[in-house]
Amino acid sequence: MNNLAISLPGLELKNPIMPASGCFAFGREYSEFYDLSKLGAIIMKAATGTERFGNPTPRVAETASGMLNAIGLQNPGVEKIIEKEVPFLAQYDTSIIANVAGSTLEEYEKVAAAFNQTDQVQALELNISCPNVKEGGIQFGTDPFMAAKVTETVKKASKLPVYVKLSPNVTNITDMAKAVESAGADGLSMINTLTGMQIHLPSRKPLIANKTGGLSGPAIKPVAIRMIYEVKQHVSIPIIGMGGVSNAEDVLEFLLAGASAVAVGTANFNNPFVCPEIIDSLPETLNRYGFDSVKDAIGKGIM
Amino acid sequence: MNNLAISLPGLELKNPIMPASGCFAFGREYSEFYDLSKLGAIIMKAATGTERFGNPTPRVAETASGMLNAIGLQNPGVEKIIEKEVPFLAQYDTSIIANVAGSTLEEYEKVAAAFNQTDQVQALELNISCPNVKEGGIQFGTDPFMAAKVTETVKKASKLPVYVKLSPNVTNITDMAKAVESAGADGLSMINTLTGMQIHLPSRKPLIANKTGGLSGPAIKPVAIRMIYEVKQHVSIPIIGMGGVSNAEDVLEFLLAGASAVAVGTANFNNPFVCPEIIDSLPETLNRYGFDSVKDAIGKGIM
Amino acid sequence: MMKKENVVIKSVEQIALDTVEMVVKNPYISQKAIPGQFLHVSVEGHTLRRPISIADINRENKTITILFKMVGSGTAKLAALNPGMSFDVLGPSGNGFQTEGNESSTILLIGGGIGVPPLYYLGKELAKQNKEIISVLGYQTRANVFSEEMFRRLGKTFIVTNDGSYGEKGFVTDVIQKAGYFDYYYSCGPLPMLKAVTAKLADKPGMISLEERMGCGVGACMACVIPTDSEGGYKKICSDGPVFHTQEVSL
Amino acid sequence: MMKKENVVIKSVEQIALDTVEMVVKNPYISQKAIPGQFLHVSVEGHTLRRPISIADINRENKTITILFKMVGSGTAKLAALNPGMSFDVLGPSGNGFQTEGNESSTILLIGGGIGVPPLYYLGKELAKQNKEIISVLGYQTRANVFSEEMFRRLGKTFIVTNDGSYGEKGFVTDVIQKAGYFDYYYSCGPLPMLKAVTAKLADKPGMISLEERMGCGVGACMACVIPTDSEGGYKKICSDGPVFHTQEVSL
Ligand SMILES: Cc1cc2nc3c(=O)[nH]c(=O)nc-3n(C[C@H](O)[C@H](O)[C@H](O)COP(=O)(O)OP(=O)(O)OC[C@H]3O[C@@H](n4cnc5c(N)ncnc54)[C@H](O)[C@@H]3O)c2cc1C
Ligand SMILES: Cc1cc2nc3c(=O)[nH]c(=O)nc-3n(C[C@H](O)[C@H](O)[C@H](O)COP(=O)(O)OP(=O)(O)OC[C@H]3O[C@@H](n4cnc5c(N)ncnc54)[C@H](O)[C@@H]3O)c2cc1C
Ligand SMILES: Cc1cc2nc3c(=O)[nH]c(=O)nc-3n(C[C@H](O)[C@H](O)[C@H](O)COP(=O)(O)O)c2cc1C
Ligand SMILES: Cc1cc2nc3c(=O)[nH]c(=O)nc-3n(C[C@H](O)[C@H](O)[C@H](O)COP(=O)(O)O)c2cc1C
Ligand code: FES
Ligand code: FES
Repeated sequence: MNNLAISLPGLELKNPIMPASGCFAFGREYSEFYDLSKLGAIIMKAATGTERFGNPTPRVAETASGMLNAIGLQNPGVEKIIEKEVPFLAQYDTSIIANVAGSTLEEYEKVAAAFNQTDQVQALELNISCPNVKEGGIQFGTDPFMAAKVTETVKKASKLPVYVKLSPNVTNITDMAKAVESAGADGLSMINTLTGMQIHLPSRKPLIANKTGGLSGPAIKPVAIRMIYEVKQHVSIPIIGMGGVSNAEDVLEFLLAGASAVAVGTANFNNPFVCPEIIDSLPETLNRYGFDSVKDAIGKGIM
Repeated sequence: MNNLAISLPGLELKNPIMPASGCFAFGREYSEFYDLSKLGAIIMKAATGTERFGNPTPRVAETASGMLNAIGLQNPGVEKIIEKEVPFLAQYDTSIIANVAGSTLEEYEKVAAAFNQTDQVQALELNISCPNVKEGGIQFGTDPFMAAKVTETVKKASKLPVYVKLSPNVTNITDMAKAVESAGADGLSMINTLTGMQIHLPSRKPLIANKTGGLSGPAIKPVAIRMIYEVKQHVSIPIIGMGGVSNAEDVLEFLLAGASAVAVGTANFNNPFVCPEIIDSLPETLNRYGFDSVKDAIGKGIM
Repeated sequence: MMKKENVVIKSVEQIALDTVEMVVKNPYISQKAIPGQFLHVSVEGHTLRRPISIADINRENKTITILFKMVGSGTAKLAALNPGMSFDVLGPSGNGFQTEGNESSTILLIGGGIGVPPLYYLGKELAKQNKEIISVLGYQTRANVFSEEMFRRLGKTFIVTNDGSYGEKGFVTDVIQKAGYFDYYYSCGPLPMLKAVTAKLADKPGMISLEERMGCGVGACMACVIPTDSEGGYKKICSDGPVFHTQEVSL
Repeated sequence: MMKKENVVIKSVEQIALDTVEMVVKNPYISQKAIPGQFLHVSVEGHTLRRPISIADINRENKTITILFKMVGSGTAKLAALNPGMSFDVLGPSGNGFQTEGNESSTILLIGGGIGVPPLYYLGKELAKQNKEIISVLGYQTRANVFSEEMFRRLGKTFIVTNDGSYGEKGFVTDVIQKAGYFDYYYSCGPLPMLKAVTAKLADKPGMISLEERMGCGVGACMACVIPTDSEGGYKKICSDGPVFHTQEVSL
């Protein structure tokens, strides 16, 4: 058996590595660098009920070992994604995870239901944590009651397993995780970005036009590892880990903390080949630290 | 007039720069590098009711553009601090701020009251946010009701102005700030560290013996700037800003976000001279970006 | 097609105030690049790559010239590298200036500051097509002026400085009327300049090169969008641009 | 007194598996350092400094020798620097091995792995005081062995490797009895080794050098404490140590 393989609800992954939502669009650009069939899965950019243009620019800024972004869920809308993007990705031998976003319960429901039309998507990632949507997205992500509610709604609307993507901008991440687990979540995805801001001194204005943006990259890895470890002690659904991963050692750290698969976001921007490179070096890295397989390493941090 | 000077409750600072609590002990070590009279103020290491040894080692770990620490409030206890450390610092022409910590309301009260014995301390920094105290410290820092309660208690016990040090590990930092302002806080100090974890791959154990530690350094600066900016819109008490400051540009960014003075923590470890160097370059930096004085720049970010 | 390539530094030289000319060698990019394309440069210790335009190509020597201004930590670090060292780029990136099919006989190049460099490679290519070339190049002040001689060799060239310390005084738009007849223009420079230029030359066909802060530089992150009137409602500067027909985008 | 000093690299050489010897020049530190003190080294791109022991001093040439093992990103980056480059250190840091007033005639040096280097500078100083020196040096395997000849020049020297691929097989504690008579010992190496050594030599006076992860390196952050039985209840390895009398600290 392939020692990188891992089975999760709805997902038979040949390896645990997948690009994170929003950092890979719908795969077309990176498909020019390498064969997307290498990937364990692909998490698509957020889909909303209708087309969105997103926030004004500048939308990104660099920070120490990280970056801020406030893209604002720019996407062509769920119908176009199903029509044009999913079939493109379905050419490849990899799993497709759809990132579902919205401003209202109804929008979430609509988007989730829309993905029932296609057989080419294997799971949903429920984005209740995007800090860049003003209408209410943020409330879903920081209030356990609202998070449970949207999870239930989406579970009812969809035939697919649902991974709820948690926001780190909360006092108690375990409460959030437990709430969505009780509401029927099949898995968790964590973490999304920490809300941050950077002020451009010459203009005295925030560098990001939206004022605040989401902090990602190696800077936030310690927060991600802590939250995944904490949550893992209290839930029994699997976790897709992310936050600052840029090499195979980072992946192993996430596995030890309790993640069952790992998404790579920001690191794609500096190195378009980061995902296949991690996949290629993972077996040796597992080995070096005494593990036979990915499965073997999950949650094996000694606390 | 000195264009770096700034008046805050209880504090007439000749410049807005001070070492952050816990990163400068009681000044003795850094006094061998430079004259502490250069500093606007000094925030002492946390004082508790009685001597504490703190957490097991390792207590620090490096992260991308940051570090984790779990010192665990090691200190000789408030009485010895008043007897031995405060008089040492009082030799210098700088303001002294005492960082007050505890595990119970009673301990906070006792420590705060103890500082009434001396005339050499100008203000208290109420540390309700140290993530490394297990007995309950964390609750004070993440619950607005508890935060207000400990603020009131300390205000009653002390004759000194009280700056409440907020934890960033909360869903809503503004609620915390408003709660302590209503409870009588004279100022805020923010941010303390973000809770994080790092796993040492060869041993599979957390690098920090305490498992989790507080993340500090440039990595967290965007979170600090965001929180200070947010809070500044909703409170009228002054803010001592901190989190990843390592040069005069960073200081100006904190001032623009709404801080009235700025503390420097982690950066002392790499450069023991960082505080005097910042103080020396601040006038030119203010000038370059069109400000005549520190006062002139406070809250001048354009949003 | 854009690739991830290693380039080796051949020379680094300061040519004006805070402005550095760097020549790097890479067989692939030097054969493929067209004017207006850029390199997306990885700088050690930095999360994001830095986009820098291709200022010239020498196909024979397999070299690429870039000119950049030291404005922050990334460009400062790049400038501190020495010949023999190498770094990693994505390139050639983006869509450059289209010159084929352009029937115009006289071309006006309008460059502002660090927007001047890509116009030089473009001018050289246009000269090969026997176009007449007129250049209007704007700089802040005398100390910032660079590449003047190279443009003079391509054709009539006007230098403008904001403070009049060199050449004409004012903005490039103040000098355009002196340039005489032209039937097409290409422009690159700061956004306020491009706005003024496109407004002033609203009746002329032209292409402009735009800047925006970038995440991926390959079209995947949606950081660098600009509104358009076309179907999708937006274009990505990194992959649809950085060069656009003036009617394509709304500045 | 410790200062923040710039040191200039004179040479960098790999002397064993993953082990680098670096000679740096600095007038102040080379005059002040005593055996057992360390340099707190700033490595570009890293938040925290790296503590590295002083392995030798040449007062005349004003040079300091350090030996370090590449175990992570900081030491790897340090090893990649070239002669002529410089970096910033705090030093000489900490309290070193006390040799004055030591009336002992025969000294045993017990080093393990990357704990061996500081004992060399110590041994040289002790040799000047006409002590007889016996060394027991432990390494993991043959490829890790370094500095053997230098210690042999100081006196009788036993090499031990864990796997027996070179010298004796086993741990340093297996060889101590073969060393013969000595009346004082100095030891530096990994914590498990120091525990075994101090347990085995409980009746002998000695000094040991300890390691702990450091924040400030100057005594201000309380990162590097070790419990003691003395009044304060703890000592700081960076400023009270790294060298302690064996009775001073509880391992
Ligand atoms: C298509 C394109 C071509 C360019 N060509 C050139 C060129 O030929 N010569 C030249 O000097 N400059 C050019 N620029 C601008 C150049 O990219 C920035 O000056 C550079 O990225 C600044 O990096 P820094 O680290 O020095 O500055 P910092 O301000 O420290 O950079 C911080 C972040 O902001 C981004 N950033 C800062 N200024 C700009 C800007 N004007 N445009 C886009 N991103 C920015 C950086 O890439 C980085 O991510 C070009 C920009 C674009 C978009
Ligand atoms: C007083 C003292 C003297 C030392 N002398 C030497 C010497 O002469 N030669 C030598 O090779 N090593 C020595 N060490 C160990 C050396 O400091 C570490 O190997 C080095 O810091 C590792 O850095 P890194 O970036 O390569 O490893 P990483 O693991 O990437 O470092 C991450 C962080 O952990 C710290 N760290 C990692 N290992 C250690 C360790 N063993 N002790 C303390 N901090 C550590 C680093 O300083 C850094 O802050 C000494 C340690 C101390 C405390
Ligand atoms: C430019 C950018 C866009 C993103 N867009 C989305 C998104 O549409 N949906 C989502 O759930 N997360 C989005 N994220 C968050 C990432 O999926 C990921 O959770 C986060 O960036 C942490 O991982 P990283 O540090 O590896 O980037 C985005 C992140 C970035 C940097
Ligand atoms: C080693 C260390 C010890 C600290 N001890 C304390 C403390 O005793 N009391 C406190 O309020 N904050 C303490 N802090 C937090 C700092 O005062 C500061 O709020 C935080 O580190 C962010 O600033 P920085 O990024 O500049 O370090 C400590 C931080 C560090 C790194
Ligand atoms: S920079 Fe990512 S889409 Fe243009
Ligand atoms: S490292 Fe800070 S006290 Fe020793």
